[in-house]
Amino acid sequence: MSTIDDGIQEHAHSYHHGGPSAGKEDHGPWKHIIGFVISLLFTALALWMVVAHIAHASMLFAVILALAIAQAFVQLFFFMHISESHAPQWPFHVWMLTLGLLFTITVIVGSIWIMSFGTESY
Amino acid sequence: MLYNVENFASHFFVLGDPLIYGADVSIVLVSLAIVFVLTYYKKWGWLWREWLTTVDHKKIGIMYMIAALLMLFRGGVDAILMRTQLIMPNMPFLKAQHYNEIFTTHGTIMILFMAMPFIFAMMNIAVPLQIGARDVAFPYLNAISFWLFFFAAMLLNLSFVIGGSPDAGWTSYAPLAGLTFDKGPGENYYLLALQITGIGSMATGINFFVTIMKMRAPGMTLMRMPLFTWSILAACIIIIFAFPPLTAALTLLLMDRLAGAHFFTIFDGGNPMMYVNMFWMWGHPEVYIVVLPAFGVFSEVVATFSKKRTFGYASMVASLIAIAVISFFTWVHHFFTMGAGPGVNSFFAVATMIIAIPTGVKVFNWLFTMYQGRIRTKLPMLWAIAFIPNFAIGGASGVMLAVAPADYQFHNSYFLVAHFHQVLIGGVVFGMLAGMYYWWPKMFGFMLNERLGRIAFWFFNIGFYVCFLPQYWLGWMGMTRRIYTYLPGMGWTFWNIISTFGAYLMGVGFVFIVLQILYSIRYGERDLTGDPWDGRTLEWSLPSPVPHYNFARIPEVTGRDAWWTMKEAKQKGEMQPELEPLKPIHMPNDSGRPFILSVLFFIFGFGMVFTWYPMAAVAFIGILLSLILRSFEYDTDHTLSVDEIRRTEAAYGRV
Amino acid sequence: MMQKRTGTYTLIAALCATLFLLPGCGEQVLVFHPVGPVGQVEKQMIILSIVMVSIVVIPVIALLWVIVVRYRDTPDNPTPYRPEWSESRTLEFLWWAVPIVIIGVLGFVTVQKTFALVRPPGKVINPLTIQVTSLDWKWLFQYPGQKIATVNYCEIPANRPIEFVLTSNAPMNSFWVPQLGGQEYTMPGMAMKLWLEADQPGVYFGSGANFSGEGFSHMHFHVIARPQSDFDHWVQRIKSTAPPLTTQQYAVLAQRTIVQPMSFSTNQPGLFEKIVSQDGGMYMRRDLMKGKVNTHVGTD
Amino acid sequence: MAMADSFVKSQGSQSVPLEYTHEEDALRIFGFWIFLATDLLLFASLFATYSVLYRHVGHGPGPLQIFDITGFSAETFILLTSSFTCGLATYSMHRGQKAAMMAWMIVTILLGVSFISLELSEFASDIARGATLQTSAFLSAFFTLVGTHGAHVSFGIVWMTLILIQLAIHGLTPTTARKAFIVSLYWHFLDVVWIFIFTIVYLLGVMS
Ligand code: HEA
Ligand code: HEA
Ligand code: CUA
Ligand SMILES: [Cu+2]
Repeated sequence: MSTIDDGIQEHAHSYHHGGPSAGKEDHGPWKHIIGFVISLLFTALALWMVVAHIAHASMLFAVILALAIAQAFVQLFFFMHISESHAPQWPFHVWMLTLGLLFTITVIVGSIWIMSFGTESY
Repeated sequence: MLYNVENFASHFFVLGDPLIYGADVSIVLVSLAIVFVLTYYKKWGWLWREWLTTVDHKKIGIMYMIAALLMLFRGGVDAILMRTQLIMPNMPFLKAQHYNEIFTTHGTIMILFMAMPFIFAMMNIAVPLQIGARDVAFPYLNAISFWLFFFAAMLLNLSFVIGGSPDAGWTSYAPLAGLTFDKGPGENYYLLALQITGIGSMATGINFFVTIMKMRAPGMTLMRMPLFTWSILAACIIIIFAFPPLTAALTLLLMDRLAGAHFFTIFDGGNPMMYVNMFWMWGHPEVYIVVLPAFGVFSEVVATFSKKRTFGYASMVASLIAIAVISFFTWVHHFFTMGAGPGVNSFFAVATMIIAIPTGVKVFNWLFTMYQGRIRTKLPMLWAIAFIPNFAIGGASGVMLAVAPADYQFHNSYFLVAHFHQVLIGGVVFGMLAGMYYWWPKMFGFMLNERLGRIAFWFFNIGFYVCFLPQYWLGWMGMTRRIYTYLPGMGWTFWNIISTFGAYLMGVGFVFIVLQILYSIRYGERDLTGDPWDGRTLEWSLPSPVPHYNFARIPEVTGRDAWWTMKEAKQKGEMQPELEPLKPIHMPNDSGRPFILSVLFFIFGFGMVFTWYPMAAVAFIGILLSLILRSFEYDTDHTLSVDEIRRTEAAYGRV
Repeated sequence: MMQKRTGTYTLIAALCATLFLLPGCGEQVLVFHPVGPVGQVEKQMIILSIVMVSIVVIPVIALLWVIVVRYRDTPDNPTPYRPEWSESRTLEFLWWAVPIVIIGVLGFVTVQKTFALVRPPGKVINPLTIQVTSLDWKWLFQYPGQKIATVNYCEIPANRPIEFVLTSNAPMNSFWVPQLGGQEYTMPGMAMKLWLEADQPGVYFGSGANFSGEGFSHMHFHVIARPQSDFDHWVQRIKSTAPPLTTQQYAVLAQRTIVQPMSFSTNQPGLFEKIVSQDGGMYMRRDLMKGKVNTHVGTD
Repeated sequence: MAMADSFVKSQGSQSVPLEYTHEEDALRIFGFWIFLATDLLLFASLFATYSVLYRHVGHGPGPLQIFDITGFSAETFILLTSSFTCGLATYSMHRGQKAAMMAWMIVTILLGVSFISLELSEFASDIARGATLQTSAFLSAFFTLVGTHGAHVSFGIVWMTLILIQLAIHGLTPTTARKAFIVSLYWHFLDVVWIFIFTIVYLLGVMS
């Protein structure tokens, strides 16, 4: 039988999130409700800011982008139980998603930077 | 009516070229011969049961390897044809169009259908055994990956006789590869074949990542993992993140061609440079996907054949991971000359050079693994030793290319061609051949003939330098790549003659490899020990060839070089732990569905190539159906009884 | 045994060396015989990089040789054998540090020169603008100041900075005249500039360096550098003798053909801009609207 | 899988959620997370393309002309809600309430279907106005990015339906629990992607 984590045989399963235990630790769906409310609020806020044009375009864009990122984390932690797995602490899928995020940013920002053509173009 | 048929046929089949007729005839003959042999020896059932439906990682690995060797031959013939055309100025051997198709298929096949399956072969064969696992994490998915690759390769090779081959280079830059400049179906073949094999590769990346992360034997911590397994882990990380941009780039170009979209056209706002950009976001990491496993093989081989622990294990691991991550920050070095600005070029130039540092660390660690060791120059080691100077020079020319202002003079010249063959052949091909020789007894249970192997080695190795060193020079003389002919008076002729001569030597080398394999199948010495090289890692603790369940008992790992440690303990007469009683083993069921699914993908691809949408649609529905069927399948594995295991083990003389 | 082997190696090495030196390190090794400041800078960078990589690569190969010869697994090999020795802080520090230093130096100079090469070489006195368009499968050179155009060859005054403005009305290509300096892509819908200069009169080989289809192999041309007065003469001659480059004529040129060198008088004003900003030039529109291209038209 | 001795963790199913009880299922969940990482990069590439091309409107309309604020806002709120109901399905699953779980899944599917219909009607009206995939680079990039997300959602709807059927047949077992858990990960992930489409495509589009 293979080991799950890095060589530690006796691994206590630690779930940050107390919920998903069959029967035990009944916390009610509060976490989900809070997550949902936050995402509704952030979305509405972003929408309102854009419609009301509360700031300069670039400033505005930065703010709504920040809201989007915050929402992504809400999804990850409140709905997707990202912190939950077989490995203790910082499990490998979190490492991989973090790396994925880094490369995502590289791909997008890099493309924009490269495709805007610097001083050599007319 | 008759005219219509004729007209259709003349566009559908590639006609009018004696070389192509030759290819047509030989393909038909070979197919007939295969059918005949299988029927005559009543082997159809065997083929289906033992190979086409297998989910055993070892058999899948063997199939990958055979396919890779065939593709090496196929791409190698392309290379020989190209070199023959280039031997003299104004050589009347190949026409421009034909030459263009040949270098395109040469590059595409060598990278995607030779190098990739070869590394998949090695990882399938060795990784589960090295980590003490009974299988990969998802055996069924593993079979799908293989068959997708296989049928994608078939699809691309079909272009040779039906419809015409792609001709825009293995990079297939838009707008040249777009509909405006390239109407034929060849480009569609390229796009669909790569897409299909790409799906398989991504699945393999995920599969082996999970396998390595989660299925190691007890006691095998990450820092006790063999370096080959580490290198596969790093390669998988790159696959996981680098293939999606290729998928996207291919899809978008296909949409341009088939659906009239405007991503990379030169009209209606399309931006062809974006294709170049996306291609290399995959393309650069790709070269490290293929070279890191080769590094892994060398780490195993060098330690084994120097009878010494790997030097600087921690640095070896760190440098693998560093290379994997940094490889995502260098892609622009393939188009410094696009003029994205000095800021962009500087950033990517420096990032590229930085990769030389961890790579250099690996080179020195290999050297010092040999230092004060006891070097046995068996075939795998021979290739490993030959790799070092080769790759050092090839890597150094890479660093020279990374110097952006110098690259303005090197770009797309034969200097570049020499660089990448030196790292691809000297790194990847040498590495995979070393791996093949190393694990051959483990795969098949017999040894390969040394003498023929040495002849092959010398021909290939010397031929290599004779072929590619002159190309650096040609680059400096201003010879650009992808030209099918050149004028006399440039001083290029002399060097081209030498280079072509070198290519022929390599061809002879390859012939000897084939001879060696054929000879050894008949006369090869059997490997009865399971450990012919005095190995260090767990695969050598098993009998050769390995029983389908791999380990009768999952080993307990107590240190790095797990098998070596066990052997030493035994030698010192330390107390052997009491053998646990055998337990029943769960095994995945064989399944014909991966094969059928991939046939459907093939039909889908073929339909798309010729825009026969009904055909594509039917195949697509078939694909969905087989996925749904799988989802409803709950009975996917079976149990091997203790009796059965005991019987198998006894047959190997191990009880 | 060992003796014989070493002998063979030496022989091979000597053979290789002579082969490389034989047909001369002559003029034909274009990259090493630059005739302008850009090519010179690039040559320096090439030499620098060769030296820098040699610092490690040569020792690596030498070390490999020594190790493989010394530590063979022969029964009576007297050299030490330490199967468990696998760690050395000092050594590992050494081979992390030395490459870091080398790459540091090389990287630094690279950045410096990358920025330097964007600017015109030396002093920009009286530059000449030549608009280059890669077509299937030929090169069109337009001289907006002189109102002439040529195909598949191009004349320039020596000792004067030339501003090549590059575009394509076909698949992308790359404009490369090795002895003047490195290449730059010609891309449809974009105009890039490349500063080059020839220090001495002469005929220089140039070619398309980025694959563009069937006729690509024939896309080479000559750049002929002459003293300024000869150049002026040449311009006058073309102006008075060559046929005009009309719209129809351009349409003929744009077809997928391979042609001999040609010359034209009165180049169409605005033709180049039209090529760049035709339907496809969307992604350059922002810059074109700033009128950058226009300010350069006819500045000579 | 091979080590698929259907072996239940020694700690017992008490502290381990149902979908993790079998080694084999835990592997699949882990593998699916890694798959999501690849899908993330796929969308990253499409976002990169869109970011580079969104000003390249050619002769066609720009974002302002075709984006309809009420339309895309409705889509957004529907998808957010579906993500929530999907979370409630998982919650019910963890409490062993199969009926509630299936009910929430059905609600999720219905919300998904309405999201897709809204999106399709949006596309239809764009096309009716002559804004098609073939019009300009901007529109090619727009339809491809948003369409790829839509295709993912459609696939998710079919998938969830299949799992619903399997739940009905086999009940709540470790296998069905694992399947349901994975599809919920997929669904939440698509919600995350949509948030960025909402922000980078739609809001940015109507901003300028
Ligand atoms: C296995 C494949 C492989 C590998 C490993 C590499 C490795 C490297 N490559 Fe190569 N490359 C290709 C395959 C590969 N490449 C291909 C296929 C192309 C062309 C594609 C096409 O256009 O068709 C290409 C093209 C290419 C270019 C583009 C040139 C152009 O188009 O103009 C560049 C530019 O920077 C480059 C650089 C490098 C560098 C810096 C490395 C480094 O990783 C090398 C590092 C290794 C060493 C340096 C040697 C060992 C180190 C030491 C002994 C000690 C330390 C050394 C120093 C400090 C110098 N490569
Ligand atoms: C792993 C990858 C790989 C490998 C192994 C090779 C192997 C070889 N390559 Fe290839 N090559 C590429 C990857 C690779 N190449 C790529 C990516 C390109 C760029 C393509 C592009 O521009 O798009 C390229 C391009 C390329 C060119 C440049 C073409 C051009 O730009 O115009 C040349 C020219 O010399 C060349 C030569 C060779 C040779 C001689 C071999 C030799 O090693 C081959 C050795 C031969 C064999 C192993 C088979 C032996 C065959 C026989 C014994 C049969 C003999 C039978 C008959 C003659 C009928 N290759
Ligand atoms: Cu339970 Cu969230
Ligand atoms: Cu690269």
